[in-house]
Amino acid sequence: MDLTWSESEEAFRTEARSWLESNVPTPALPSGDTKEGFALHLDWEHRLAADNWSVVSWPKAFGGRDASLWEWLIFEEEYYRVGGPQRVTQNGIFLLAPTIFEFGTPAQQEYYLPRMSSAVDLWCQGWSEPNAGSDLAAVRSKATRDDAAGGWRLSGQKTWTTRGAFCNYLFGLFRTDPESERHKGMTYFMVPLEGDGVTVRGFGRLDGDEGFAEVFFDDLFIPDDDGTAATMARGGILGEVNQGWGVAMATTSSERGLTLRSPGRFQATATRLVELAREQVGNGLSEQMADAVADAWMDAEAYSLFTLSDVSGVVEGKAMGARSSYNKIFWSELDVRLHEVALDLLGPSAELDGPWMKGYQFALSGPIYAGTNEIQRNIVAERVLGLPRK
Amino acid sequence: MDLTWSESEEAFRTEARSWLESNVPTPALPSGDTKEGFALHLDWEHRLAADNWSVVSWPKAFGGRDASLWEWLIFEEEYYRVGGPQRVTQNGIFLLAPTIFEFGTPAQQEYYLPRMSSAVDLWCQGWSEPNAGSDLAAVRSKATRDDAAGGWRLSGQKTWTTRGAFCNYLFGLFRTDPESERHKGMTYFMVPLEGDGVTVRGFGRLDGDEGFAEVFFDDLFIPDDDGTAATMARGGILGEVNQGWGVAMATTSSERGLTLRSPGRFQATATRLVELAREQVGNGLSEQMADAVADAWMDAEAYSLFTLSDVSGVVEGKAMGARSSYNKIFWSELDVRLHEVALDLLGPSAELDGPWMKGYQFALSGPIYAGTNEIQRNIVAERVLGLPRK
Amino acid sequence: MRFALTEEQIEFRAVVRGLLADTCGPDELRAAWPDAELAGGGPGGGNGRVPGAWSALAEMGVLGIMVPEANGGLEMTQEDLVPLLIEAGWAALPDPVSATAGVAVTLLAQATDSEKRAGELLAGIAAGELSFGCAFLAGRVATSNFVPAATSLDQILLCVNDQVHVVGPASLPLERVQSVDGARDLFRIDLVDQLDNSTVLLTGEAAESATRSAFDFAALGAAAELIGLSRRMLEMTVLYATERKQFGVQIGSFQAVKHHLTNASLAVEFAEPLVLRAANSLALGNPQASVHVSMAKAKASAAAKAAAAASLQVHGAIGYTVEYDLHLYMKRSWALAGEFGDVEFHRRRVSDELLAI
Amino acid sequence: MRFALTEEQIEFRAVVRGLLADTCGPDELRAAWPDAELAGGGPGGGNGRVPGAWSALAEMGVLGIMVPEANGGLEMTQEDLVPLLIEAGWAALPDPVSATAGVAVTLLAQATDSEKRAGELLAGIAAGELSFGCAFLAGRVATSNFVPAATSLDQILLCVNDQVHVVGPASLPLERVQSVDGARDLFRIDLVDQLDNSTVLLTGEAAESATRSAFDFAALGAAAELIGLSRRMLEMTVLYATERKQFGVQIGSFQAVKHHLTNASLAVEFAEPLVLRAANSLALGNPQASVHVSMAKAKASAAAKAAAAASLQVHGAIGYTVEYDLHLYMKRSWALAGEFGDVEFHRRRVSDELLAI
Repeated sequence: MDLTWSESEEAFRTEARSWLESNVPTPALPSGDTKEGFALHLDWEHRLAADNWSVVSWPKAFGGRDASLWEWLIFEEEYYRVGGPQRVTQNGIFLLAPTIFEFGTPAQQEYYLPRMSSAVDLWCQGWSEPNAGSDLAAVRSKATRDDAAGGWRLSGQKTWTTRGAFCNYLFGLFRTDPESERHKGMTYFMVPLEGDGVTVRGFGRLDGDEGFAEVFFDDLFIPDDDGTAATMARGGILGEVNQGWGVAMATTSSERGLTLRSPGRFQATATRLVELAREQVGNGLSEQMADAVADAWMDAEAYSLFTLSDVSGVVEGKAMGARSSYNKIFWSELDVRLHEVALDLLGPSAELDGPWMKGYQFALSGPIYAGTNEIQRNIVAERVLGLPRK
Repeated sequence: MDLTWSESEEAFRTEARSWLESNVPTPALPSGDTKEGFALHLDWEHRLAADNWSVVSWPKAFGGRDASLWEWLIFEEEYYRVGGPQRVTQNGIFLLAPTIFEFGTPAQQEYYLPRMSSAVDLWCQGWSEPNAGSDLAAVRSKATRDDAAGGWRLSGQKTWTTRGAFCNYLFGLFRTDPESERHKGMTYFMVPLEGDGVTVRGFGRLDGDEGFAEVFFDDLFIPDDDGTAATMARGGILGEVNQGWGVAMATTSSERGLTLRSPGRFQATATRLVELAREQVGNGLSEQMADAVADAWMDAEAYSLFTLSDVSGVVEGKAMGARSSYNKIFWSELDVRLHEVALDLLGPSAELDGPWMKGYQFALSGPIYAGTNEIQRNIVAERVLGLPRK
Repeated sequence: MRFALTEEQIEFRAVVRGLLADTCGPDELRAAWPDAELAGGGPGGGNGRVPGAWSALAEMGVLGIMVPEANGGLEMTQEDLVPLLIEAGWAALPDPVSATAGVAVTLLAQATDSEKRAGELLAGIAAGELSFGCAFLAGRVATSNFVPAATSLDQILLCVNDQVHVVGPASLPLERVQSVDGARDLFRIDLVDQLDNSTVLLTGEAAESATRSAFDFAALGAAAELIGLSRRMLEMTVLYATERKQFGVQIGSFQAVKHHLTNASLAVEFAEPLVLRAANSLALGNPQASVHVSMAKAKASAAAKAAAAASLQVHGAIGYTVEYDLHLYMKRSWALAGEFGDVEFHRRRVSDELLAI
Repeated sequence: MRFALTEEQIEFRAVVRGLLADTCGPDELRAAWPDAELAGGGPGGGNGRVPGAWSALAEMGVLGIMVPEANGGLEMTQEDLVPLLIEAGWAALPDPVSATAGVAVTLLAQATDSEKRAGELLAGIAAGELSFGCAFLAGRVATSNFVPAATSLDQILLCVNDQVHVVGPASLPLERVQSVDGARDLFRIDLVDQLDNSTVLLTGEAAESATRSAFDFAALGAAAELIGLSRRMLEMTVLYATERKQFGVQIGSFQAVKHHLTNASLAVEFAEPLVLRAANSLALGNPQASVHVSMAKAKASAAAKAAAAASLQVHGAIGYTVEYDLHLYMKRSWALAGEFGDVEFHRRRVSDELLAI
């Protein structure tokens, strides 16, 4: 066990901190889930990319720094410690990119990844449909083969698409075998959101931001991949036709896993919670609230250590497997708890639309999205503990 | 709304309190779930019965006082307030008797009820079998018709029979139609535990008492009812042959309902908890523990008020229905919580085998027996809230 | 002994429920939000009031239910008003029914001997002509200095240490603040130095005692509304879980969903009797009334939080959108859970009584 | 950075686990209970020790793992011992491994300069010849005056304010008390006035500092055992839920059962890293070590309570019988959750550090 950072890791931290401290915008940007806020966030993403901080763990060729997973953790810690903006590019970087790394052709990687890391292309996910939320296998949106035109024609509806109204690409599953049911016969498509055959309608979220969208496809044509940039700009397929489920599962497992919610974010929240409580010391802070703060803070520490343990395994080549569901359940409920304690500390002012109430509402989505925590609990029970599936 | 007691109710309370204060044994009896303790409890039951306090709400003819449900609540309050002993007759009085009142013939009522109220006959329940715990419909013990001898021959095994080793009668379901499955073809039997064809084996419970028993039936003969005491002493059937499920459901619903766990018991526990906390005031009682005590105490009050509300309905002829499942879930988890808070107050001494640790272990059985709380939650969800059964 | 509403109370409650269902549905509620987009639709430009519901309640005499007959009211009690506030909560009515019919009447009734104005104001309430807000700015009760829809009100009662003032909103320094619940068009009143004798209603011990009673009612009113809100959220969620299918079955058939909703429902079912008992205690002047109110508010707040959490989780993403109705009720329950003393404040009042530490 | 056990540590742990599975199964455990009936069977007459397991551990050098090489030990660290204590917890071994190999060695190692006896006692531990108990009778740490199997021990260390004594049990006033866990053949030691200089090991600041370290190890040892106990209970319960059928299916297929066990498992999985980190901090003399220990003990205690509750509830009636094995592990977890500081005590140490109130 060695819980210290190496010299080169410390140097990386120093470099990241110094850059972030000079560049992170103050005051904090407004939410990136509104039209105006999104534009400001885009400026920030471009600044990150310009100095190669947008995807530190990617190869340099695609805009990264070849940083290790440890360095990635360090970067995230520093990023949230200084209050870096929410990453509006995260769906592409954390959810789609791992799939492109695993299933994309070299040409696809060369085309899509640099455009993603530099925030030229902005990706949203298209998993949910009106009748396929938690039940991803119930997807009905379809892609019909058009051999004459040499491509696919997409129709159907996706919904709950975070920041869908501000992105120019979507990734998701479409049924390519009309006879198929459930997990079979779906294909993983990358789809442009501009042009004929696509309608995007933004709508309001709990916290007042219009960060959701419904996306309607009506005979949208995606040409077959000929390896040219012009064609890839019009969308494409990842992996094999009709094998989309397996491709998507690789993505959803990364969504639940290490890279989406680095401990840095929750430790930063826990630190702010402790600061909020400190302001009340000597001015009405009860033992009970102090202990509630300590308890939530301990959980943030536990999450950090759990992640260090997982990363230690991953860098030595061990698979995380279904253990990543532990991770998803814990961080999402920790995030809710941290905000609940803060709101309790605020007393009657909690109802005001301040940063903690905003954060609380955002946190409430954690146990729902990326596979509800009920489903994650089933996964842990069946695949980790070994209880019968039924 | 009238939350006061009438003059006659107050008089009843005074009479009950005065009798109980003069008669409740001090120091408290040892547990009634051991052989020695049971004998002492039996003395107590006989004393209760001698002065008609064993079943206050029953008709006078069967040993009661024709007391109202309100008076019954008052009696229970007073009983537990002075620390009255656990009722080792409760399975008969609270579980079997309501069924005899509803399904018994006049002769059965006249024979069994006075012997029960005077603790001549001691009843245990025989619901569970090795493969039929929560799933009562999985009963395999059977009763075979013997027309030649004019009666039934019982065989099979019952288990988790509380105080089974100290009782002389058992009630439970036996499969009378060998072709039947699940809820059908079972009959509700009253069965003597002495004589040929019965073996009772006591075994140890979590809290160290040997209060459980397994009961084995091997060709035990129960003669057909001819209305004579001699025959009824050898057991009998309640309700119709093959209709035992319906008869038993009437009993299990009374088990979950009003009469098994009167609020008095939990209020008495809550009062002792407050006293325990008061001893620590000025001597290390933290705000946090004080609030935990208050919280549990409030729940005991809430349970009492909920019961008053239910009784108000019942005396006006309203059915409780599945709402009784709320009751079962709440009191059983309240009982655990009250003891947990007490153990937390005791700190390192909690592990000692004192009354709170004993009570805790007893309380832990609450969420399990009489239909696990998981099943009760299903019942509330389906029958009260109206969620689909699936 | 009879712990149940009377036939008349049940009937009154049913009428009010029907009336509110007609006049304060999700559309009317959205119209009370100043900001249409935050409400998830509607006209926008609301001022935290639902005029149709308010005037219907006024017409029925609900606002004057506790006003003495001498002042034109029904001279009924907290026991009669509290069940109606549960219904107001069910509808998430943002109007100041509890503040006017409960809190203000409690304060004014104690001032009729000393102040002629008090009787006139009571008569105005009974006539359905006056709406009130109330703020507790300093004293032994929990500070509550947010007043919803303050600019729309006729009078605001201010409890400050050993004084009670009654002031028109135009004379007060009101700072508009943004509640998470837009239908609470919220204003903050900070401690007002410039209050002079012209607005005093009560002083000294009389003011302190009246303030305590008023605060108790304010807390109980919020508790009652929280019970109604909880029931509404659970009803919506049961309905949704019965309609919505995933994995080929109704999601309400999953045990996890059943148990989430049962747990929340348990909390509500065992909080409501505490609310009704506290109403009885206030009506009878029971010396334990304040403790009973605190039990009610602590448990009703906790129950509403549980109901909101379970409802959102069972709904999933749709509950997370403002175009769906759930947020209208959930945000109100978040706000009221902290108003007039949160869970910790009221639990502490109970533990102080039990353990005197 | 590498937050994982070394290959050697993993191997040592596996060997110890196998050894304990062979020497400290439910039968051997029941034999440690003085009262056969309370144990649910077995010979009875036990004294809270499992001699076969103890001597096997001694032979492997586990007891001297932290003893300096100069005194015949392995001179390894808390980081090496703590994973083995998780295994001792998994087996519910009642013997004083943590007290001897951890607490006593911590105290004695700080006395070797001043006291020749200390080195001899360390050598005795390393040789597998001495067993120790430890009581914290007064001072800044949580009072812990229960010593399991006290009469079977060679020496008992007493930390009293600014003194540390080492005394044979025969010279102490031991009051036998009944723990809910019979395998903890428990004795109470009340503050001993008659202690004289002949038994002093450390005094003054050295004693206070050693006491703090010793208490930290005691709490961490209990935390480690609680992790092992939790895992054992969950393993038993998963097995049972897979075998037991109700309503025609394995009960483990019910979502309620799955979620009970997942919740408990979550608590354990996120407590264990805190335990291992605290071991590392103690080994390195990290100034935050005490806080890290408190985080570990608070969360491990809570996790064990959750695991015990879920296990009993999923088992149902069979878990409620002493003839079934679950109670052997559940009762130990109840006892250790409160020993050397309960959840509240340790959470308070953390909040004092964070918030200094």
